[in-house]
Amino acid sequence: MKLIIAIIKPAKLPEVRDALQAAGCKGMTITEVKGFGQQKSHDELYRGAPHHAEFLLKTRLDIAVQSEDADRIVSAIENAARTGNTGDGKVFVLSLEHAVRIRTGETNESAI
Amino acid sequence: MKLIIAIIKPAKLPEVRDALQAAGCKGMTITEVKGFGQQKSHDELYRGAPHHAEFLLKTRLDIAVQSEDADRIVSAIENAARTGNTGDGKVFVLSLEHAVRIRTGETNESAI
Amino acid sequence: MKLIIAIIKPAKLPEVRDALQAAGCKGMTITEVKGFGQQKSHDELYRGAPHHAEFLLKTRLDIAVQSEDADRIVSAIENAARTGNTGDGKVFVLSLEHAVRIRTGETNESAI
Amino acid sequence: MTIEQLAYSVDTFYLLMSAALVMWMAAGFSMLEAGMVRSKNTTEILVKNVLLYSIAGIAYLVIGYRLMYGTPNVETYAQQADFFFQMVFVATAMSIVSGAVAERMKLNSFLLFCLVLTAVIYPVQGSWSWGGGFLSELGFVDFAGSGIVHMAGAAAALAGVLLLGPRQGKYAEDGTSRAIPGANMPLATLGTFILWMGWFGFNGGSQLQLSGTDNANAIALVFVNTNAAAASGALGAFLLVRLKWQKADLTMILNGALAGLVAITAEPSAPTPLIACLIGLGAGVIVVGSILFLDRRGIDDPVGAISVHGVCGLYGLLLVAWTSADANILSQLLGAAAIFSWVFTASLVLWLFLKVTLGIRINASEERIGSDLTDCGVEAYPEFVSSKEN
Amino acid sequence: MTIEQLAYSVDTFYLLMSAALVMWMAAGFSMLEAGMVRSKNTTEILVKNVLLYSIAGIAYLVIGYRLMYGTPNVETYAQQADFFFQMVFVATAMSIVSGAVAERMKLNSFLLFCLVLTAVIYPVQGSWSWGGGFLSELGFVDFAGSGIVHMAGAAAALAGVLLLGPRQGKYAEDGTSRAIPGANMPLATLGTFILWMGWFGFNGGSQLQLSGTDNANAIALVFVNTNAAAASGALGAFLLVRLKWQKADLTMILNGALAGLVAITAEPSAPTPLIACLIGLGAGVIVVGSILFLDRRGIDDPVGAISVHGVCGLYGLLLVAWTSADANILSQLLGAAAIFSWVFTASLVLWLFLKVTLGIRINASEERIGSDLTDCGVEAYPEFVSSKEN
Amino acid sequence: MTIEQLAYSVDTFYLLMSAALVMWMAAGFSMLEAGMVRSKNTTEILVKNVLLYSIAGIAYLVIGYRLMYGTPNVETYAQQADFFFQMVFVATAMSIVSGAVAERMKLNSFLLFCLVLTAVIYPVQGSWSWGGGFLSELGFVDFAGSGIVHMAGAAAALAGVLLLGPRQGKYAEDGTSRAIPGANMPLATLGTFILWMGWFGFNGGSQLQLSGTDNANAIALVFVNTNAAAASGALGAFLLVRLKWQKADLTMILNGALAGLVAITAEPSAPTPLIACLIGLGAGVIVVGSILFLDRRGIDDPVGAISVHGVCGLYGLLLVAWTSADANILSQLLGAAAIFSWVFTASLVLWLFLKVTLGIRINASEERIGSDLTDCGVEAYPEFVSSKEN
Ligand SMILES: Nc1ncnc2c1ncn2[C@@H]1O[C@H](COP(=O)(O)OP(=O)(O)O)[C@@H](O)[C@H]1O
Ligand SMILES: Nc1ncnc2c1ncn2[C@@H]1O[C@H](COP(=O)(O)OP(=O)(O)O)[C@@H](O)[C@H]1O
Ligand SMILES: Nc1ncnc2c1ncn2[C@@H]1O[C@H](COP(=O)(O)OP(=O)(O)O)[C@@H](O)[C@H]1O
Repeated sequence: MKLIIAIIKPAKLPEVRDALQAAGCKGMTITEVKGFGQQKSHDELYRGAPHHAEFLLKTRLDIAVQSEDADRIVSAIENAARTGNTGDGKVFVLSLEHAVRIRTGETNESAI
Repeated sequence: MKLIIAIIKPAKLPEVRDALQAAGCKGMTITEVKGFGQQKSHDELYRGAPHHAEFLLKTRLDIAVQSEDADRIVSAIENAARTGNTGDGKVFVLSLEHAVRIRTGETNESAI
Repeated sequence: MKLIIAIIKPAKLPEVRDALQAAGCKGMTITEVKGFGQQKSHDELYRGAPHHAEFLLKTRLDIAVQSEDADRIVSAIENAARTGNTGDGKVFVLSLEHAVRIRTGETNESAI
Repeated sequence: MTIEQLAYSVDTFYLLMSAALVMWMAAGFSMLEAGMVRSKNTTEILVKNVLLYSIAGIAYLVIGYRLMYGTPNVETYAQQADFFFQMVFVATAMSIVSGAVAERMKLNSFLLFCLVLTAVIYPVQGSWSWGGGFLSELGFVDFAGSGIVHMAGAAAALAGVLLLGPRQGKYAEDGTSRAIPGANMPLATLGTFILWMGWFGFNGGSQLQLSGTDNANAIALVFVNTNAAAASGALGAFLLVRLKWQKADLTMILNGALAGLVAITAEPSAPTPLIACLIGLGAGVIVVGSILFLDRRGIDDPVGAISVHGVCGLYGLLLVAWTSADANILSQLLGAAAIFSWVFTASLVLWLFLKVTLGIRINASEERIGSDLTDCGVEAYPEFVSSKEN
Repeated sequence: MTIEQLAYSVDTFYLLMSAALVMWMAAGFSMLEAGMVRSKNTTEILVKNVLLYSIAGIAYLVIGYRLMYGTPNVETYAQQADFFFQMVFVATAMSIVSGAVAERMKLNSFLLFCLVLTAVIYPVQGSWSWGGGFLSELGFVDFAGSGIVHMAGAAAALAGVLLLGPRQGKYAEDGTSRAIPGANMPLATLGTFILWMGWFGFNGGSQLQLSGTDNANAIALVFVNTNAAAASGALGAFLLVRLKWQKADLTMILNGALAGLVAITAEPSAPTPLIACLIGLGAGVIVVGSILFLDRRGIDDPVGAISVHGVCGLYGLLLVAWTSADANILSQLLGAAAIFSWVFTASLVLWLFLKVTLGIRINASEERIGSDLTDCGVEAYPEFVSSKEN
Repeated sequence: MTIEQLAYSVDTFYLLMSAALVMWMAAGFSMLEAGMVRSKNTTEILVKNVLLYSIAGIAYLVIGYRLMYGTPNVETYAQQADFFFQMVFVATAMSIVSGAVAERMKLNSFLLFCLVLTAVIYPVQGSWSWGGGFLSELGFVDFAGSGIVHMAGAAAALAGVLLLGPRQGKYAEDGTSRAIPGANMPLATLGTFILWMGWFGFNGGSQLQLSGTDNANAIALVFVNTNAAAASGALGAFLLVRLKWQKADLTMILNGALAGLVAITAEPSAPTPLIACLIGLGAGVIVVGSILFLDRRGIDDPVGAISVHGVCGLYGLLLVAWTSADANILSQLLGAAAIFSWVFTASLVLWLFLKVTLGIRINASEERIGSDLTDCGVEAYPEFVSSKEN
């Protein structure tokens, strides 16, 4: 199994969620995060002083998937989240050793 | 070492924390997350229109543990977090390669 | 590649960010988390009753790096985040299998 | 000092205090609206509210007041007090607009609209009744402005909302309405309480004279009736939503209180307090029905302004035929029709003109990000990680 | 116009403005309580506050006022102004209850209690003193209602709190008290300032007549003393907590100011401003002690209402024997005992009745999730990820 | 009753209501400042605001009033009303200080400063003009206190800010200024509206007598001009920032409204409403320029108090020479210089004394963590995970 971590633009969440559901993904966990990367926050002015919000609001998705689905789901995220501008984000894939569904105690493949 | 990621119902946090402490777990990191899964958010009405909050509030715990403790701790979380209803959440286990305690520079087993 | 997870004191974020940039790290993702460990929250009094905030505010950084840079970057974080007091936090290193830059579709080394 | 001079002072003070209470309603609308929109549009709605009150004040000073009253000849109290009291009413009418078009209207166009509404559109119809024009001759009765102020504001808002269309995401593809909860319930409640308090100036001051026992008695009754209608409006809305959906929807209760206030405004000095309760109760029920109805028709009004001020303003106007011996249903209907047609049509033309020139709607990406960042440069609660870009 | 007629107008206006300020206190209580509870129960406490003010207004109109004053025969100002002024006082008494039972009381039961308290329980005891009954004959002095309004409200609250029990998690298993910080300190502060301002109407209006230099002088002194007591109350609480715990606990300072206000209310027209400062200082110290004491006894009062209004109300009543020549300690004690026993007993019976019928406490899961979602369908700040389900 | 007695009552009531409105400004400053600081320092700024109003009230009662007015002999209205009205002005002056020194000033030192300012520093200069001293003899005109209250407060603030230095992180190493956005825009807006409303008491009450048609007319004009200046101030600031940076910076608009209010305060009874608009417009532009200028000079004033109250106070004082026949530029300049030098110097000495004894600045770690936790024990919004330790 794999744990996919995707960092995306918050505005893209609805599209990504739909794409994930279309790809057969039944669950996910989202976190509000802030990112730092090539995309520079455009300066705002507040009382005339530059308000340089270095960290930009991003949305993180954690999705546990079967190993064989991983590539497909990564592509689905990529396509749905891409705007072509810097700041579109990243997808990371980790190896997931073990998964449990708390309600039933089911493990691994049947847990995700 | 393992990194255990548990997604639980927020209301279960006190029980889970107690169970973890009882299981000898000395530290953990919690994050407020939102989840999407089989559990559907029950619709609220706001001004007569359904207020379908797709994502439900969940609590995520990250716990670094010794490899040999992992199973025991996962069970402890399962038991403490289970209500038997959908939405109880998941536990994921990843392999953890390296750990450092920033204060002392201790690494691995002695760092967690 | 490695995924470095660092849990640090929020006040140390500026130093750590600078150290990471100096170490050539181009991106990172931060999350506001709460931690539980040896450091005990000092009790506050609110209306005369102890206000025991068990969980302390911490900042989590997720940084994807090339394998060969991992040690250097972990040290950089350690040095920048250390105050010598309990609660300084932890650094965890996981193996990262795959990375994608959403904007361009570049993968792995060139994605991070 | 003669007794007339002292009465002059007393009446002036009474009017000034009333006006200050109505001015305070500008804060009420600001807080109500700031609480009922999403946090990503909160700073911008605050900007609009501060500026609309400012523009209204100046436009009415330079143009509107004269247009409405000619060169008024007030003798029993200070002329300037009369101006100030009338001016805060025009600001109220404009405040109604800002809520209905919230979260998608361009700031510049909104401010230009405000300028014309307060300088011309509102004063023109005001001159027909309070200015002594044909509606007053027809026997149209609108004590403190259920129609002249509230329904007029709602008519301007409706024209804008029809041209603007609903907020992104308000309706699903199949047309079903979706809830977009306001970000801050305490603010919305505070705003409502401010409005409730300010309404004692709004209605209480509209007697225009305090001296003399008859005037004093009338004003006291106006206070009691105003409060009774608001209280019953809140209760009416509560009972309805509680029975219908179990949940005690705070925002509906707040709208109910305001609906009662709007409804009684047409004639708060005639009914007994128990009748005022009935009027309020009806308004509380009607406003809930109207909000649901308009929402289903695709009329997206984030704060319920059109229902509260428009529908309940009309309801209040018509009831005067029942509660007051001086009024009849025909002239009430005529008055309502005249006010509505003029304000709606003039506003529609103006909004259309703005639409083809400056544009009236922010673009889709600005709407998604929120106008606080795109138009004001700072969010309302910049420290909180909110769900603003969803 | 005769001078009497003008005085009639002036006195009516004075009473109406005072009443509007007291009405404004409803907003003050709402904000104070909304700031002092957790965000998961904020919408619900707002609903309660809006509705209690609404119900109080109607219940007192239909039943309470007559019960308290018979058919009052006010001659020097408008009858309706008198009603309005008296009505806002009963709402104040009920507002005190909502804070103390916050975060665990069922909405429906609360509203029914409100109905009976404002229609019957409060007016019955009010008739004993302000209505010209036996307490007034005994020489009991309570100028603006330290006992009749504030202690009465606190007695009703205490009965409810005793039957309700503390909030989940308020006490550890060994009985030690745990802090449950309120969610919004600026709101709590705003609420206190609103109350402070409204109190000028509460105490200032209780002279009931402005015309005549003696009345004017008395009212001016009442304003000064009211402010002095509030200021010293805030300082007294501050000095005590700062010396005791170093920390400047804002909520205690706010309670201190309110304690000073409650204490001076029994007789703000007799002491010199310096004495008023002493009275306030004492109240500020007492209220902190009382909050700590009750908290340790397991009496969970999220906003400190019982200490502020009950304990300091009693303190204020007793001090009148010292500050006013017209009062003596015996009748003050008697009055306090009579009011407390009646309101406490009647309330206890009523709460008990509600407990065995509808139930008065929300269930454990509703309490954990918060009554905003379970009872109102929307959270106070729906966009923020709060720690509400902890 | 004679007509003089009734006029006495009316004038007393007029002054008391005005004073209550000015008292309400304490809430306005609290909300404005609570909205303009970061959430980690919000509870502490609320504590400061509640306590400064409390201390001012007592210090002025015991010492300040007598120092300023000797044994005043008010005859046409209640003496205590005069005291109360004067007292709320001194509190206003001190409120100005709290905003400018926010987020880094020690609480205890602040309170001690407050004590001396309100007991001595303010009354001494007040005696020169309103107390009938040499400035009034020189023909210095300051109707409601652009200089005596506002510029004086700003002078005290400036002295403190110079000794304190800027907040951590306010300036980059190369000296460029960085934005530190306030945490809560709705609060800042509410605060401004409260101030705007309270200003009707501030300026309107400063006529000191209502009875008589001339007085009534003057007061009505004061209301209109006060509102006109505030409205134009908001617009002036808006137009400038909108043209300069596109963005409609809400906080600048709020400062603009306040700047207009401060500027008109020196003489709101002389200019026509159109002139008042010009004065306000100028103030709105000047305040933006001044804020930018001071910010670049390293003067860190989180709420813009020095620009709003100091710079625009001076601007208002000087304009009186133009708008009022009774004033001339020389005595206006002299008065401004006298007030500023005294208050600035005395404050500087006092701040210096506090600096070497108790210290005036919280330590670096307290500043990073925020004074809410370190000094008050509870955060303003304890449930939200804020970015407070950044
Ligand atoms: N090395 C990294 N480790 C973790 N997160 C990263 C890393 N690089 C970028 N990110 C995340 O991805 C987001 C987008 O990256 P950015 O460099 O701005 O754009 P792009 O990927 O389009 O070049 C960042 O805001 C950050 O949250
Ligand atoms: N595949 C997944 N990857 C990551 N998180 C998941 C996944 N599936 C479920 N979750 C998390 O677990 C929570 C509970 O899942 P859900 O399907 O609702 O209940 P249950 O596990 O009891 O069937 C979700 O809200 C989500 O946060
Ligand atoms: N086993 C663990 N797993 C995950 N996070 C941990 C673990 N132990 C500690 N932490 C995180 O590190 C933070 C600091 O740990 P703590 O024990 O307080 O201090 P120190 O590491 O200096 O001894 C905690 O607040 C928590 O967020």
